[in-house]
Amino acid sequence: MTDKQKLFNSGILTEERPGAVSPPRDLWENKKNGLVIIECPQRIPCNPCHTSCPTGAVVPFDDINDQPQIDYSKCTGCARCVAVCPGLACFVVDLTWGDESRALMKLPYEMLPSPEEGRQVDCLNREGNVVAKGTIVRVTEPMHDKTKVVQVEVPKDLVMDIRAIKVV
Amino acid sequence: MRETDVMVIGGGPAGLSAAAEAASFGCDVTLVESDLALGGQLIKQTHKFFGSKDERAGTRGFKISELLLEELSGYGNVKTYTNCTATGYYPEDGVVTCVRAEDEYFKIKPKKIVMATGAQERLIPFPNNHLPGVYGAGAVQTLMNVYGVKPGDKVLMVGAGNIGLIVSYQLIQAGVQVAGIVEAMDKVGGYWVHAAKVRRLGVPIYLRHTIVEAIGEQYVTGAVIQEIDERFQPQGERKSLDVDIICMAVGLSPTCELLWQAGCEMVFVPELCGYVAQRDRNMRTSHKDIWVAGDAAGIEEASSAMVEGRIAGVSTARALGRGTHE
Amino acid sequence: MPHKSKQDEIIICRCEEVTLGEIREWIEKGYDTFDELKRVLRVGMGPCQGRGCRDLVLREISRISGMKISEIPPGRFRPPSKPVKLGVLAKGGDDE
Amino acid sequence: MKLIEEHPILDFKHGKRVTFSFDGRQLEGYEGEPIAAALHANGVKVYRETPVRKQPRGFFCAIGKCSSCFMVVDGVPNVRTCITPLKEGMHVETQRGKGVIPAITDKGKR
Repeated sequence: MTDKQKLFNSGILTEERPGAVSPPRDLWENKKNGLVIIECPQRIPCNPCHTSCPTGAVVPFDDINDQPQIDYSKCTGCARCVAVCPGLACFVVDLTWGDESRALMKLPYEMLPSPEEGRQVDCLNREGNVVAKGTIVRVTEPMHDKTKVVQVEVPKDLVMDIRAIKVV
Repeated sequence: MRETDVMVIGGGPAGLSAAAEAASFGCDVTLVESDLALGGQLIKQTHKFFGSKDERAGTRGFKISELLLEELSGYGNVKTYTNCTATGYYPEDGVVTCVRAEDEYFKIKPKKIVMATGAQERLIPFPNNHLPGVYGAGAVQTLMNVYGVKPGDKVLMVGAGNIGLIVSYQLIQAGVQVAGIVEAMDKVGGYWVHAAKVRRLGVPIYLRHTIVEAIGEQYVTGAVIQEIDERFQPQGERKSLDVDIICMAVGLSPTCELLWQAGCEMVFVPELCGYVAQRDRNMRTSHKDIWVAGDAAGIEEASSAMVEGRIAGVSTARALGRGTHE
Repeated sequence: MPHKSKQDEIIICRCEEVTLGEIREWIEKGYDTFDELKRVLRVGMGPCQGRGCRDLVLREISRISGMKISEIPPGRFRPPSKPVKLGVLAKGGDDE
Repeated sequence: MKLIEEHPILDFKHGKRVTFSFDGRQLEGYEGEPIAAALHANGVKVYRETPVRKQPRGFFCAIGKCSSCFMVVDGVPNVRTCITPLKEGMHVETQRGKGVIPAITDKGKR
């Protein structure tokens, strides 16, 4: 077994996999409010990302085990899927945020301490290593069920690495 | 002697669903639950369920339990007893004996029975596995998610199936550090997304590793883990972890004593994690008055337990000639 | 093995305190069903009625004898499946 | 006490605070919650000592199925403390060995 496979087998996305979807770069660069990234590389019986999507951007599933497919022309970056996904596998990235070097990520958060606007956070990669500091811009609770969607300003070149935050 | 149309043994997702369904057809239902609260394992589940909307996907387990109890409270023909264990089934006269708390004993003669007795935690053999601090994953969930008690400060999780992964995440939510998860196989057994959730919080998952020893005199003060080879034999360097809880998530076995006592035909099905009652598509066992549902019918998930409970509930009502809603 | 190893001391039946070493010893003597081991070792006769140890014992029988787990008789189950105080039984059922 | 003060998802609604004794010590817990949970919150992990090997046993399954958490409660041995609710003034004792069954009286009747 290769090291990449080992990592993947323990829950770390190691390369392009079916079900790991990210937006086309040209559309993404100019899309205000951001577009969704989904990391759901396994067929499992689950579809709340589709049923909760208000614009139909998460296209209907033929089979409940299907992995989500995105019609990026319809995604508005609303982050409802981020809040509803039981596997916390959806993230929104807004590349139009701030200056050249910054971007805004909308990440699911179900931990303590409570996230507050303006607070500094550690940005964690898929292995839980701190890769940058970020600043909380806004906190919402789209489903009113205690799963928060935390909007964090992060270094733009790390949007494909950062997958969690730690409020410190 | 007490009598009832349908007796449901076990008040978890399967039992509550069966009771609601049978009651909806006008059957008089008696449900007994050994725990202090109804809801079974659902009341400990803080994570959101997978599945589709009909199966309440995206809803947390404990909320689903609240919804089931609300549904059940709408029926006047359901009696529930908590802290009440069904201790025996006597095939000669079809009587079930129950003990409520520790000192009230009663007999009941139901026309039909749904056995929704759930499952119990498995253990694996390793030195000192009897020490306090070696707990089943369900027990850890009970402490922290039902009673708000911190099970310990630092945990070793044994098993990276869905339960091990989900409970690790819940431990972090409760403010407990997870030192690592050991998994004997070369990949996580649970959903990949559950593994990703704990990995990105910095929890290591040691694949092809097992616990080889618990350390402690009166209770756990540490654990030793080691890599295993293809024949599951420990090899190489032993790694000591400074933990005060060892959480076992190595699988469940269906709880079937009453089914055995009743003389139901039992079959060994490895996929369902042990001996289970032979049953038809309506969840009826080889005994004409006994149905089975949920983990007692084979280890699956709460979502399937609820479906099986509904099927069993409808089927008992039918067998009593009440198969249609008026 | 000349001396008892840590493995031999592992508790399999938490109620009756039966160890892995004892179970292996009796299986090797030919006691290869759950009920036979129960008679000689009291394994599974404690208050939990084998809920915790039955799987482990069957697995051990299977490992040593080469039989599939499904081929090993899993033993008899008798009520009560939880300890009941004799006084409660003596008061006998309800009069409702 | 080892209680979870704050939780990101759950709100704990504890019952009335009551006092009980454990091996002569006065401890506090919440009425109606399992005795074992109250002990654990007080840092007590050993609930009984086995008859033969004198080994400690504690919590294990928490659903009344495994017998690991047996204790002597108000004089009665082999009580499954994981599913027995705590009451004000209860006398909880570490069970040593199999425990002595008390004489049959009507004391336990409700």
